[in-house]
Amino acid sequence: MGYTPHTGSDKNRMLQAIGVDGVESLYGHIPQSLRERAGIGLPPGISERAVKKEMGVLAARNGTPEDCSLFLGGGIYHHFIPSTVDAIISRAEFATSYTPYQPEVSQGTLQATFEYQTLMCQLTGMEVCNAGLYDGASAVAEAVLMARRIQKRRHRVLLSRSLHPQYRAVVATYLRNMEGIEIVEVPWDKSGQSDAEFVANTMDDKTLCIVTGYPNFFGVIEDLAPMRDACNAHGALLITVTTEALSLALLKPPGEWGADIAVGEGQSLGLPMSLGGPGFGFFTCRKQFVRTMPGRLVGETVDHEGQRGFVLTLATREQHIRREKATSNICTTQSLCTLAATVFMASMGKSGMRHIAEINVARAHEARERLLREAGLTPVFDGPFFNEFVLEVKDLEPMLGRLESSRVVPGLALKQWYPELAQCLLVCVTEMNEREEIDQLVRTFTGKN
Amino acid sequence: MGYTPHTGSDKNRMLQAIGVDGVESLYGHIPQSLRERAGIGLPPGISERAVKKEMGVLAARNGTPEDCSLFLGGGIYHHFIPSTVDAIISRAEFATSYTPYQPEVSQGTLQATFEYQTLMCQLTGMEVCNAGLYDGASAVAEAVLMARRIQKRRHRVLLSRSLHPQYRAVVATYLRNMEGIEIVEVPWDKSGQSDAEFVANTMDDKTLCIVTGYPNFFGVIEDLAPMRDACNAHGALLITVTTEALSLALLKPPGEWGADIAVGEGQSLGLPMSLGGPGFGFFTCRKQFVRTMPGRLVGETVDHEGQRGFVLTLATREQHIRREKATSNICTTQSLCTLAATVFMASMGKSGMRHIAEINVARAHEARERLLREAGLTPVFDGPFFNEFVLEVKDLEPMLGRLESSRVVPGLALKQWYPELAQCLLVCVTEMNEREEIDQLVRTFTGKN
Amino acid sequence: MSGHSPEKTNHRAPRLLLFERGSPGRTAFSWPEELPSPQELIPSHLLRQEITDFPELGELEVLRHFTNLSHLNYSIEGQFYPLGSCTMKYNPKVNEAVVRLPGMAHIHPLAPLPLIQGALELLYNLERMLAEVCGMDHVTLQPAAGAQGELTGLMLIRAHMSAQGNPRKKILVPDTAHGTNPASSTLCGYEVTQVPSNNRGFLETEKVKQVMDEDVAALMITNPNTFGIFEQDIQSIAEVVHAQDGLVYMDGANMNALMGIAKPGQMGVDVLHVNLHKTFSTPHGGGGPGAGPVGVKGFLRDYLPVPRIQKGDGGFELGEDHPLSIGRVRSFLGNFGILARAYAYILALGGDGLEETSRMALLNANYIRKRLEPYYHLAFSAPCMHECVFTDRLQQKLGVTTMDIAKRLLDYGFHPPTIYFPLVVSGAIMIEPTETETPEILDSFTDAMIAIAREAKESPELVKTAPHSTPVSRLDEAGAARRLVLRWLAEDSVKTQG
Amino acid sequence: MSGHSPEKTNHRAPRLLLFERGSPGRTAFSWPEELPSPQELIPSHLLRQEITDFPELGELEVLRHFTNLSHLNYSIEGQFYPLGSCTMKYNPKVNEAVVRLPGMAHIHPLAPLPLIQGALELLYNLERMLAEVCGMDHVTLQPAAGAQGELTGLMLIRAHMSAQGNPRKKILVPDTAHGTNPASSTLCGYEVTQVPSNNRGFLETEKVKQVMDEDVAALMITNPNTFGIFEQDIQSIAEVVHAQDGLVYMDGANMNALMGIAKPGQMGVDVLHVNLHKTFSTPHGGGGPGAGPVGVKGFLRDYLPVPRIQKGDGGFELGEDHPLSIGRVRSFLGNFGILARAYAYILALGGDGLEETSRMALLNANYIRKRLEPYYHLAFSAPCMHECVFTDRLQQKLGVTTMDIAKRLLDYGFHPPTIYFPLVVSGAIMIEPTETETPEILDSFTDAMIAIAREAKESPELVKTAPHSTPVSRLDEAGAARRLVLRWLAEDSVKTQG
Ligand SMILES: Cc1ncc(COP(=O)(O)O)c(C=O)c1O
Ligand SMILES: Cc1ncc(COP(=O)(O)O)c(C=O)c1O
Repeated sequence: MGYTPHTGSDKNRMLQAIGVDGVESLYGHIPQSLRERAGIGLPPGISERAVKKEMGVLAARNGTPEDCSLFLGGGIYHHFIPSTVDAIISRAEFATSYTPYQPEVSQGTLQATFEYQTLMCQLTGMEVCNAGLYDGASAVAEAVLMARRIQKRRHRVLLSRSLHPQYRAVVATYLRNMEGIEIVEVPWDKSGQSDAEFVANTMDDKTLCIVTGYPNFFGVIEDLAPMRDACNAHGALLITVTTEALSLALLKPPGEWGADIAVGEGQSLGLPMSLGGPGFGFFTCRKQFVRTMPGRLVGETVDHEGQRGFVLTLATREQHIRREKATSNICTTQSLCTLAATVFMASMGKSGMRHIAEINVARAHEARERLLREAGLTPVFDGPFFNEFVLEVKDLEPMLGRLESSRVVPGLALKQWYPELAQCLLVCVTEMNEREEIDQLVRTFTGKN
Repeated sequence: MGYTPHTGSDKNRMLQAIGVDGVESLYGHIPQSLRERAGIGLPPGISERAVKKEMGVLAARNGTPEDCSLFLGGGIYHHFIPSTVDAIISRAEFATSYTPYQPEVSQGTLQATFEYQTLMCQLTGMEVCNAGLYDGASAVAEAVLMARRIQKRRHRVLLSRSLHPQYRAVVATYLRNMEGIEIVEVPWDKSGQSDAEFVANTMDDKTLCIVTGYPNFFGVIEDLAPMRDACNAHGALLITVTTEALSLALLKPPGEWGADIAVGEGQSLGLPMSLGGPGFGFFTCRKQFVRTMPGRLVGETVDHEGQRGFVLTLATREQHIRREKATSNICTTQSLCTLAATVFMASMGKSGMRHIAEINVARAHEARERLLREAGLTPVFDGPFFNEFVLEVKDLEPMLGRLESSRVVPGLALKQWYPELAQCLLVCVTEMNEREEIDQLVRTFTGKN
Repeated sequence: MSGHSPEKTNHRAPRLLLFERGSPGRTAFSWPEELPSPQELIPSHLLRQEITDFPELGELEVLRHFTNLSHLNYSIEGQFYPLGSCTMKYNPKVNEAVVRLPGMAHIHPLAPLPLIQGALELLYNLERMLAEVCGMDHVTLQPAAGAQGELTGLMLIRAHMSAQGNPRKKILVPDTAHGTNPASSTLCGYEVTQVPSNNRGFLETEKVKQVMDEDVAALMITNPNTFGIFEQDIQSIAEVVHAQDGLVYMDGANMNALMGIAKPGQMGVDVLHVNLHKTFSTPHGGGGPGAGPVGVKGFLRDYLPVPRIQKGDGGFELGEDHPLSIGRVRSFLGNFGILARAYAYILALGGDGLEETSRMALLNANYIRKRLEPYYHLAFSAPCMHECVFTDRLQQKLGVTTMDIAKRLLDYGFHPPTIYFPLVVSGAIMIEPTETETPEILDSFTDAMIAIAREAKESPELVKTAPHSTPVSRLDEAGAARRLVLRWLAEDSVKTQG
Repeated sequence: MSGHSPEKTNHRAPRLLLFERGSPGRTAFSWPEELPSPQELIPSHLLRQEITDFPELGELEVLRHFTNLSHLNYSIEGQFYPLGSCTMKYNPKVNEAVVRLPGMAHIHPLAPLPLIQGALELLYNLERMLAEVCGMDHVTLQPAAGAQGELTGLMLIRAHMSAQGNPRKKILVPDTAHGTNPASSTLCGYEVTQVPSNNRGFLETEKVKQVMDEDVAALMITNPNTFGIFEQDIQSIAEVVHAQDGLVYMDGANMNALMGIAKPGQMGVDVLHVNLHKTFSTPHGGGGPGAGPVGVKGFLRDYLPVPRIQKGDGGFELGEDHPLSIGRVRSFLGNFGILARAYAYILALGGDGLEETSRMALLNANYIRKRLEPYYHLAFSAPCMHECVFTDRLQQKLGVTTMDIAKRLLDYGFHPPTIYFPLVVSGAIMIEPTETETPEILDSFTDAMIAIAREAKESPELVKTAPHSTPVSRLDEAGAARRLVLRWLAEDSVKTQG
């Protein structure tokens, strides 16, 4: 393949116009020592057909929900995506446009982003939302950094240990180079929620924020009241992190709990799993913090004729204007993914969002019930949950080993992140796991137990 | 699913405006006896997800070139389709627009169709091309009917027996109700071409046309000179029929042979096999016949400001104006398919079209050579061919029976259409049959012979 | 768009044809493979030279060309398309997705039966579904569009008549019929006798009685007819026809009005076709592909085209052995890709959903009818089904015609209704909203129509010179037919230099 | 578009927001399933009420809404996009097709390794390919965009420095750098020292020498820099930095100029990132998703983010056990869908194709540079690589600014170049055509630029009031920042009645 349109005579004409006699002359000023060693040791190009074939071969080596029964969540979820989503995001006018710096010819992206901001505010119950960040994990890191900007003199961060382990890892990476920040992990209680007593006891005036999953990594729905109280008592900020954004269609939204910043991963809202990316990080907060927010913001305005229009706004926070003083280094983010979420939410609508969330709750609860009752597995937490739950399984590891070739993946082994939960499995059940799959899941364990 | 947007209160508001109290009142004038038995005995609607699943289940019961080695042609070919094609034809602006009766808001379809007409003229070497017909088979029928309109007093049609059997069947169906038309089949000679002597002897002043495949159903490239001569001698029209349109990128085009009408199937030009439809019939002829042509035509014109524009033209031939006197009954045809072909040809371009045709020739010849040499199969015809050829295979039927579960389909058994070729197989090799597949094909026979 | 004068804006590149773009030797295609020269394999007198003037473009050039062309089109996914008789409803996206599955798109019609069982099952089921919706006994899916369905249906009738000893000579066609009806009749070797509708917009039994005789093979009736009116006499008309051993063909293009409301099979209809690209939501594609399945009563079964899709012991089969069959009307098995979309549509909606579809189609049409009645002359006062027909009688007095109204609608961002059809209504404006439109859209469309009615009074010139805001202004159609430029030729080219 | 005055055309519906469409209770979604009430399963104090004001639309409404929005966008598949520093090249369609294969799109990152071997192989190969193109030893694909790549790279440097005993304090950043460079430096806990380029458009060794000291962790250099000029002193600059045990970070956003022409790894670069959404053709998506892989020299390997993709005996593995690693910068394995597109791109082009890519990028930029030089002030006379920078110096004298020129270009159907960047050039106009554009396009673009230069002399008002032909005219950006309406609220709505 080649994507350069130049014919031999095109090249000649252009070289002549430029006044040089070969393309090489255009970079003759680059040191010869570099030029002569620049050859790329890769095979020659191949046809479009061969590209398709090669990619097909790789794709065939991966397992998908079409040929496997997956009960995997843990931050990436297999959800229904209406056909409208891909129809819109694959439109070249959206997919191949640049960041909307020229608003006159970018109203499509700008209006859709404004709608995205609104939808996420509605979903989270928060006041403002930015145009999106890379992923849920970096959104948490940005949230903590923002909390720090707001409360410069504080340095402790209370981080729920039940927050997604990879998110905690990213936060640690981002904060490592910030001087003086201390991270304190909040343990869980037997319900699987963050330990309220620990929070109450640990929170102090040095604490800049508390960060909790909502639902947390174990699928457990946190009761945010104790954390909000503790924050109020000490002036710290409450940051919620939602990896399963669909849950917010049913759960009391962070804004109603009084969250100061609510972030999370948006993949559930219309993006395929795609090995974990691209999705997007959503970032919402109280309006009073808007000037310290990271990322882009779209605002409504009017044109010279008074017509409604949209523009990127508050750019003075951003790197291209403020450089080393910017609120974040973010530039390109995940615009097409937030568009997907916008189309998704518009397609599901008010009742659809809730209905699909309810299906998740119903199926997950039914599956858990059956696994306890029929397969005799042991519950680990007794707190309320959305579509994921943790069970203890005797001889988990050998069992998973046996299943490796069976194309049934009953859940996520927690040992890698939580040695204390070595025999535990995080099981996720969504609307895409049909009844027969759940039967199969149960059989997987009854056959063994 | 439901695609009606009406809410309960929408309905009430509308009913109120209309002044009736229920939707039923709108059809209360239909006899009760009809209304009460109109219930549709079909299952209730299902979700989008369930539709996808159900269709996926059916799709999985079909064999595709991804999981089978197919050496099948016979009028439908598995060819490479550049990704540009689906990208364009799935654009809603093309896919969901109506027939371009309002040219001011249909310039996209109109210009593309004008381009299609031009491309097909270039490919066939003919002077004019219509906007497309249903398929190759009905295009032949329309061609014969047009020849009849041109030569009202003649009644014999010479039809090559090596023309696609289904096309001959459709012609027979269309002509059956035309009074006095007589079809004479032209046999083939040992080269697999139409028997020139038979043609010379049979052609007479009652003959309105001769219809031949080019290449014919056996893949053999007809030498059209004898037929042209015979036509000239008796004033009959030469009609060529191409089922493998890609071959025209390499073969001397019908126009150069002096064809009067050249028709065929366009599926090869950018359409998936799709169980044989939708593709499209192309229809080209000499300009002098344009007013007797069936189907739509797009012409270039100007608007009130002198800007170039395109419109449907010569509509006075068509059913919506001429009704029972129209040149054809055709209305909706295969517009999106001709668009696909237009994008295909534009993407392949002058050199690409030829190159891909050459790959077909090379692979087919190599495969035939190997089947003769390595597998000892017997050639049936010695005429030149494009990408299909006929071989005789001992014990063909039991062999095909054995292969049924092997996912190798070595070709098409000719017995169903040609009892005289009961042991013969029509093998098609395109650019999509990779070397390994051809190896497999050869092994299929060497393992047996 | 903000307002602007031409001198400020007319700087965009002129619209070029494919052939006026690109550069000699350029190509979007590359497939590295060493090949023997074709001359070694095929005698050179059978080979061609290069294809003169064929496009030579890069991949991005190709895409841009067609993407920009697409922007010149009106489409259902962009706007409301109130074309009467065309049923321009929403074409569900999920259908587009599922027909692109490899197991739908990449299957060969001549593959051994075990490799196409899924496809045959789909077709088999679809036949049953359509038969159920229409109240017919059997269905063939072979016809590629409505007109081919008509032809097929008439051939079935002819075959039946011939088997009775006489194919007969005539088809009765009401004056409201679509042009394809008489055209198909001719193509099937019949003469057409036109039957007038009455001034209330439907066909009276009496009128049929007057022309029905033993030369008449069939009556071809559209129901609801193209006025959008239900043929209320249809049952007694059918009796009249049947009494003389004639058959009743129903053009089911307007089936969108009837699903779950009345079944043609119960009205005395012997043969009908439906247009899947209308009622069953497959996209119109700028003029196809569509599909025109034909349904028949049991006594016509043996004449149906071959192959027939049959359920055998080992799975689905293609039955060729039907000696009375009219034969094939199309190659292979019809427009499978379209049939599969229709199947997905019916699956999604189910029986209840189809009924709701027709009900809402009626509701929308009647709402428009009511809103426009004070401003435009209604051709008939009879209740309408899925569409309604107005005329320009009121506006004609002001010098404004249906054509002007149609073009002016474009300025309001709306595609015009079907105009000047049915032919029997002078200056017809035929509006079919379909069920997939919201009342809000109907309101804005009717608001625009009402505004135009006002403009016709207050500033008729504005209407008569419309459209003012389309990519091109009114086109010289007469000139097109006179000059007859049907293809690009290098010598006419405006190709840019370079 | 034909010319027309506003009164004739301004009849189209106003642009509504999602929230201003639809009707209470309407829905595009249906999934018939009987469910227990959630209250039975989850305590009600954890449940919400309905989502106030959330959209309630039909499926066609949703599609129309976004389809029509899309028409308000400029895009690479519609037109030429000469944005400097953005590398808006063609995004191949085949890449879009292959990433939608179920085995690419529907795979779970936490699935057992046997179920993601194809994906891991792809990533493993892609790392090797990018390393080869850039002359680096190892690559991580985790960063989600260029800026995250920068941060990752700086963290690697910091980790290395810390391991040597001192993280150091400063990053040297040339004044031509993209804003993300200093911003990332801060985020990594460093201070930024800006280093001026010389008046020939590049960084001199001498200048670096003056500021290089043992507090400097690294120099962050962009090559070619944002003037489109190759940093000719880079090797000696690297020596200066290395001499003080500092490291050299290269911002590889402009790698499109260098493939097969010069390898950063041979210039003394220790760490670099590349933007797959620029050089490697993944679509920009209106602002992402992209990917910003980071390449390093061998001595930095141990610091790379975990997990590392490794080849083990049983297949590909995810290595977590790297104690010196900086950890994770992103969840899971990066923007896989983007990485897969870039992989397909590299496969298609191969080594030779990548080299030709850069060569043609240079040819196109130099051609534009040459054609515009007589009409616009060229910021630097040094030879340019893949982009060139002009200024508005000549037009300023006529009262016409870069902003005016940019907006006027819109009237000619062209997206403006990047403007007012690099910041150090007053009124910068930065043009990057990329290699996928034809000379014909470059001609029409430069013709437009030349015409505007003429207009600036002859009718400056026309230029200063542009654009005149866009969906909206110049927008009140100051007002937007003042009023700060960042979301729709019911009380501000212009919702149509009904
Ligand atoms: C009433 C009626 N009959 C027949 C037809 C012909 O159908 P098709 O265009 O599918 O051939 C149409 C379509 O326009 C129609 O409206
Ligand atoms: C030179 C340069 N560096 C860095 C970046 C930042 O890359 P990204 O937008 O992918 O974060 C850009 C992109 O605009 C750039 O042009």
